[in-house]
Amino acid sequence: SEAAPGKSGLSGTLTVSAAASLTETFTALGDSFMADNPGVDLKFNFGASSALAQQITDQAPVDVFASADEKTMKTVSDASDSPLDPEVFVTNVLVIAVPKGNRAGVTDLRDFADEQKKIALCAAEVPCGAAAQTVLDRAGVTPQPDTLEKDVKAALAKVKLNEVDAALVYRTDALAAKDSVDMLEFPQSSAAVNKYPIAALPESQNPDAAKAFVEYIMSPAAREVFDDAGFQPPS
Amino acid sequence: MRSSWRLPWPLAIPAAIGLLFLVLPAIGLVVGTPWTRLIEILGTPTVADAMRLSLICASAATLISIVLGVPLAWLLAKARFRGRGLIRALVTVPLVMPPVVGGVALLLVFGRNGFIGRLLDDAFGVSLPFTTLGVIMAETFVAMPFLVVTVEGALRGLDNRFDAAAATLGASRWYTFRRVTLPLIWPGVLAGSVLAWARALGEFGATITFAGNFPGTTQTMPLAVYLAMENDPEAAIVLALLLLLVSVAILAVLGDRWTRRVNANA
Amino acid sequence: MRSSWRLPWPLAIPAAIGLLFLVLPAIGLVVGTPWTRLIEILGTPTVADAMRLSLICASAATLISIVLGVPLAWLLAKARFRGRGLIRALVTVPLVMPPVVGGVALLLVFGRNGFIGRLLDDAFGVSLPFTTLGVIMAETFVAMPFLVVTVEGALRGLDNRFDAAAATLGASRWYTFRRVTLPLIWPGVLAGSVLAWARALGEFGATITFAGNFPGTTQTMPLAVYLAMENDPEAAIVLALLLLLVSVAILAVLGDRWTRRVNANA
Amino acid sequence: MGTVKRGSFTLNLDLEVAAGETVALLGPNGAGKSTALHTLAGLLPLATGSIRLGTETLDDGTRRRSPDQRRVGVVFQDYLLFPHLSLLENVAFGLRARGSTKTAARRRAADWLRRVGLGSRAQARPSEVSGGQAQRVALARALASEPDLLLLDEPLAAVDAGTRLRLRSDLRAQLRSFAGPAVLITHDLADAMVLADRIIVLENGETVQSGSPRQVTTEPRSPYMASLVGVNIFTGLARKGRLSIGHSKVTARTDLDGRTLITLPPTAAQVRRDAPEIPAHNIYPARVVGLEEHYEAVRLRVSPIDPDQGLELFADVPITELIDGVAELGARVWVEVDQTQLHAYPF
Amino acid sequence: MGTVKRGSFTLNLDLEVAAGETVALLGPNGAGKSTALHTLAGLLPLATGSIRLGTETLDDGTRRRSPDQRRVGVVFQDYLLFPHLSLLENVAFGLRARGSTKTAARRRAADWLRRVGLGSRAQARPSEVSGGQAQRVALARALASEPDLLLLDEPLAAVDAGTRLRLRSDLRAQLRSFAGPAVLITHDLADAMVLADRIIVLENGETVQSGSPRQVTTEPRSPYMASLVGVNIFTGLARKGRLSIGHSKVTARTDLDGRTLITLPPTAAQVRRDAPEIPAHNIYPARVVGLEEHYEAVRLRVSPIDPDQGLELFADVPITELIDGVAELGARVWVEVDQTQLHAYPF
Ligand SMILES: Nc1ncnc2c1ncn2[C@@H]1O[C@H](COP(=O)(O)OP(=O)(O)OP(=O)(O)O)[C@@H](O)[C@H]1O
Ligand SMILES: Nc1ncnc2c1ncn2[C@@H]1O[C@H](COP(=O)(O)OP(=O)(O)OP(=O)(O)O)[C@@H](O)[C@H]1O
Ligand code: MOO
Ligand SMILES: [Mg+2]
Ligand SMILES: [Mg+2]
Repeated sequence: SEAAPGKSGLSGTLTVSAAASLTETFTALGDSFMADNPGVDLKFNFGASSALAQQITDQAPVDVFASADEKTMKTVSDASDSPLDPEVFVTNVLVIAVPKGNRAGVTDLRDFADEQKKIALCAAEVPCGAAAQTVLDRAGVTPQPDTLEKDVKAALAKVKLNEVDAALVYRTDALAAKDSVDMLEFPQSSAAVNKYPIAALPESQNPDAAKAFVEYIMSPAAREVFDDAGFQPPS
Repeated sequence: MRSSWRLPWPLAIPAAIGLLFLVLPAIGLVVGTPWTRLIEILGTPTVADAMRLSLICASAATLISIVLGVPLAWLLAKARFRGRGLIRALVTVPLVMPPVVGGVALLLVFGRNGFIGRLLDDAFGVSLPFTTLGVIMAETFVAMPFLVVTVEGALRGLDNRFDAAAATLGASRWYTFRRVTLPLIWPGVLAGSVLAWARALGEFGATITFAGNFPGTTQTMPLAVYLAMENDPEAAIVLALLLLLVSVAILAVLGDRWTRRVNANA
Repeated sequence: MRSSWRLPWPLAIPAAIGLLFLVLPAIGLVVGTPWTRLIEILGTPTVADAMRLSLICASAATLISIVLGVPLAWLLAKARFRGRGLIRALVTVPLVMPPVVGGVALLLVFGRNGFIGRLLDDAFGVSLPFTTLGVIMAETFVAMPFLVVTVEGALRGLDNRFDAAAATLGASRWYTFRRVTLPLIWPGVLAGSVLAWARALGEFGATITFAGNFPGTTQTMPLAVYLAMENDPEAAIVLALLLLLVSVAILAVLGDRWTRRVNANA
Repeated sequence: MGTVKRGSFTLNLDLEVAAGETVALLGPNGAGKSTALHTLAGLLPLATGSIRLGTETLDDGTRRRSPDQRRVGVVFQDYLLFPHLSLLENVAFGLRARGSTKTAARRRAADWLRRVGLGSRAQARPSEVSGGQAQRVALARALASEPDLLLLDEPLAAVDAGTRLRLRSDLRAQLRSFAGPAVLITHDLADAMVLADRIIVLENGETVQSGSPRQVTTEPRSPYMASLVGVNIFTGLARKGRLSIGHSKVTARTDLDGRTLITLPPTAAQVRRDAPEIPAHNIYPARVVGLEEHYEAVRLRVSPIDPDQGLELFADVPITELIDGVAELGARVWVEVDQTQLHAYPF
Repeated sequence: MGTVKRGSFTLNLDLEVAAGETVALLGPNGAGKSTALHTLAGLLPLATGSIRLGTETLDDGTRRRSPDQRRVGVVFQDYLLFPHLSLLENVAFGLRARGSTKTAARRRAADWLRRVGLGSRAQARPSEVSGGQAQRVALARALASEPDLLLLDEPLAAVDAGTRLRLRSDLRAQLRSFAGPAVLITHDLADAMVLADRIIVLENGETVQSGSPRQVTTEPRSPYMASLVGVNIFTGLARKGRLSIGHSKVTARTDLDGRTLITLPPTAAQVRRDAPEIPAHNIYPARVVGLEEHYEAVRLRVSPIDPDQGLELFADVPITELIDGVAELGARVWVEVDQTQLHAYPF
């Protein structure tokens, strides 16, 4: 149903496809965006960045795309008739996640080379896996992982369930799970900073609202929400 | 027919192990459930939506599977033609296809750029992906093979002299199918429908890829569970349990009714 | 029995639509395949490993499913006890459970902190997660219900007076089961095995969650496909096609053999 | 035994079969014969009463021995051969189930197949043999495992005449040498006569007659049994040395007193076209209301014009004595009853 | 018709049935009777030859009409009632399939059930009725849809004696009023005599005899047929007005010349214990090698001590004339053949 225009003058349906790791922050920000723009009916489509990109290439009715990495954004941009204009709105760095209590006594990245310890990493094919590779290279460590997980959440889940002794995960994820995991930061993390880009899509049926939403995500008000979740500002 | 019912242990022991193995994990989930947060989690408005959508779509997919799948099974079981083995194997393709790939494959055909999707769009302005219809389609794609294979098995077990008897009474193949074959393979159709329905209810990969994850229109329970898993695993478990509970309850009630009916018929 | 074979259209038309619907997406994949990159993609050493592992694990899971599932089906079909409807419904729980949740549930029970996993670890030093055994277990969990439900359907369709005849000849229930019941429901067991095998072969969520993903020990084809999808969708499609091709070929060849054997037996 | 319930049908049977004895159950369709057999085999529960075999209690309404613990051999009315096994394997089944080695079982089974004339079809499936052949296999299967109690549900019904004679002799020899009790269901009087020591006639779930084959056939107690024997049966009254049937004038002398049953063989009634020269009370006009050609005679159903003047009965006219105008439906004829052939016995 | 193959079995049958005529197929188990019926019904293909019904060709080895296009009514040997339908629905099935309205079909079906004596069981399932009841339902089902060609595979085999008489008359009336041809399989000579206009005897897939019931029964052409009729059969030689059987001295006068078949009723051989006072060529010593008690007689199988001196044959000893020491296996007896009852006819 078409919502009535609010004081901002914006109206209509606005669909935002966003990386699943943004579910919590975007849901919160979406509520306040709709409060500011009562005419807009905002809908989210959360999923794996790659799947979302695939959908957009297949002309899913989406106005805004927020990806968890720049590569997927580029895929969408390449497939689009007119080029996208993505902006990075947050960044994220890796931390070591260990089960609460850290019974295996993990201290730094060198423990990832320990055969005796159960280690989870993201697979090289997904963004967090690529980042892990970079930081481990920087530290000069040849990891001995027991499993290469399909995404950060899966790796984190293994830590939470105490199935592994350590995993490399994003800071935001570790923070969100602070009840059940401990988090160790390490110096080499700056070698792999994960950037989250957002862009209004040129095929959007509601370009004004799309633009407004992107601006809102870039705004200081949003910044606060991202900070609370453990994201870092774009450098 | 026999009442003194002794359970032979070479059957009882594996049966018990099998049952335990299938049921224990669910019990594990129940044990791990954060009962204190139950009301909060289940109270989310999107949960009811997702549950409703799940039931509707799975049931619709099962219905379509029956309508298309029973005839297909019949064709595979009764028709003699070259390449039948290949066709039977092709029916299992959606089973083997990793669901996400299935979703991509569906997009390639029924998406707006797919060769059928374009036709549909041009002819009727209908677009399937990212709609509830798309969810039903993805679930049908994944669930139908279960029905087809099960019903074909039932058809093969059938004494086909009943067909012969019906034919001499002037019944066409179609009449025979409706009045003799179908009632006799009813237990098989039932089993197949249960499998298809359950599989459709749990479907995730093909659905999220082909239909997206839009609350109210395409977000089924498994998608909601997946999303919750990303953020709030405890909530995910509660949602998954809700899904299981509803499905088990429905199957238990229907199952009892159906079985009773079937026994009365046999 | 009859040779002049006219296809009644109320069956032929839905059968054709059903078949097309199941097969078209695969054709879509074939059309979308980057043939020029074929050799490069399939040449990757991990592909052969993943394929081998997939076949081994799916076959092992099917075997276990038969050994545990057929007795369970028999129990559900033949035994009269209160709560049978509920137990039958519980068997379908793994079907409905979104696979990732299934994996978590398995971890909760069989993981190193799970109540059975801990027992196994303490008693035998066996740890299931991150091992090939874990893959087989996850696949069995997901695939067995298909076998159970299908076989139960076949058992219900059976004329139980053959049981009676066998009993009067002095056959125990176990002997009757092996020599009468099992051969008579063979088509159903076959159908169930095909379903279970195919489902196990395509299993992704429960496997990666419970057993993890490590090339050579736990990375099956669907996992390889999923990860390739993240990175190189073209490669993912090629891998998926390879999986489909191998599975269809195996099912087509075996299927023909089996059907011939079964017909000769009937 | 006692009572068995099956849907709305109740069977009430008292049956005692001595070791070595063969009892034949006769009775119309639906009388409860198969029900009785299934109960003995343990496939149906007793409601009340008990079943004992030798010193063992098989069923007493509460504790029941399962069929495979009973050592009964059953030939089912619809054979119930296992469709997936060859004839040889079908016959060997019981032996194997009771622990014979494969070779021993197969050897004995092959023996049995030869005995029922199917030695050359050992490898055929039940679906590949004719109806009568299937029944012979079922017989061989039941006998092969040497049961303690033998239950036969129309074992010869579908067997052809030639084989029937041979199988019947075989079966008789088998039954004679069989130490345990045997119960046989049949619709064929000849089978019952040849094979059984005693006949029990069941109707509607109740025993209506029981006795030696000769007794049962010479003094049938129900129209069913009379038609099986092929005699006319009437109820009559004996008073002061005279026997009368209904109001009919057909009467005879007798030693009995009170209600009686009376039989008359169809050959004891002569049918003629013309009125007798000397009228007699045992000659009456009648109409032909039924007609069946048999091998050596035509069997007529004749109905008296005046019900008080004669009896409705079957009369056989030998082919050799057939005259025009008699063997026609509706024909008016004269019937003469040979009263010496009336056989009366207490009701 | 022509030839039909079934596994290694080949049926070779020339069969022409006129409209209104009923032909009975007789023959031992496995002779090919059911095979012939299934071929007529369209359930088995002809290898060579053709099947015509009236002016229509049903099968000529290449083009075949499917069973549902043939308007044949079939009663199958094992009934094949639909297990999921009530008796009423079973009988109504053919009517419904050919387009009757539900009410009309049910009314007619109820009628038919009443005719076969099962009116009160209309709502029962096939599994809830006895074997004979099931067969009666199958009969009703086949007749209810008014076929053009009627095929009956032992329609009365499991029916009890009482119902049998009634059903047989019913069936005969039905067959008489039936305009089309009918083919009936039976093992019962009485059924064939009463119901058929012509009998064809099949053995091993080949016709061994064909003719009117009287012809076939008085001059049987095979041991099977002779045993069905219940007479002894021999092959003999007629030369110069004298008939001889093998080397046996039993001979008689005849008008025939060349090889002949000869029958002798079992009642035409007398069995005595003692040697005759005046020896004759038709009296010879023999041994009792088989024995069966029947209703009114004991049937003995007697084998001559010297095969050249007499015939091995069945002899009936009436119960009333039974003497000690005769009706015993192995007894030594004297047999006298009544040569006037020898019936010879061309081979
Ligand atoms: N499963 C059942 N449920 C209800 N009633 C049944 C069932 N089976 C048989 N009956 C009824 O029980 C009665 C006895 O059946 P039974 O089979 O014992 O007859 P029978 O004497 O063997 O007859 P036949 O000579 O025709 O074989 C019949 O009236 C039949 O309809
Ligand atoms: N499906 C089959 N495959 C191979 N051979 C078969 C098949 N069915 C029947 N036969 C054989 O064909 C022959 C004729 O069988 P058919 O059923 O016609 O006999 P029948 O004359 O009806 O005997 P019965 O009086 O015992 O019913 C038999 O030797 C039988 O074993
Ligand atoms: O969508 Mo993600 O957070 O890259 O798995
Ligand atoms: Mg019976
Ligand atoms: Mg036959």
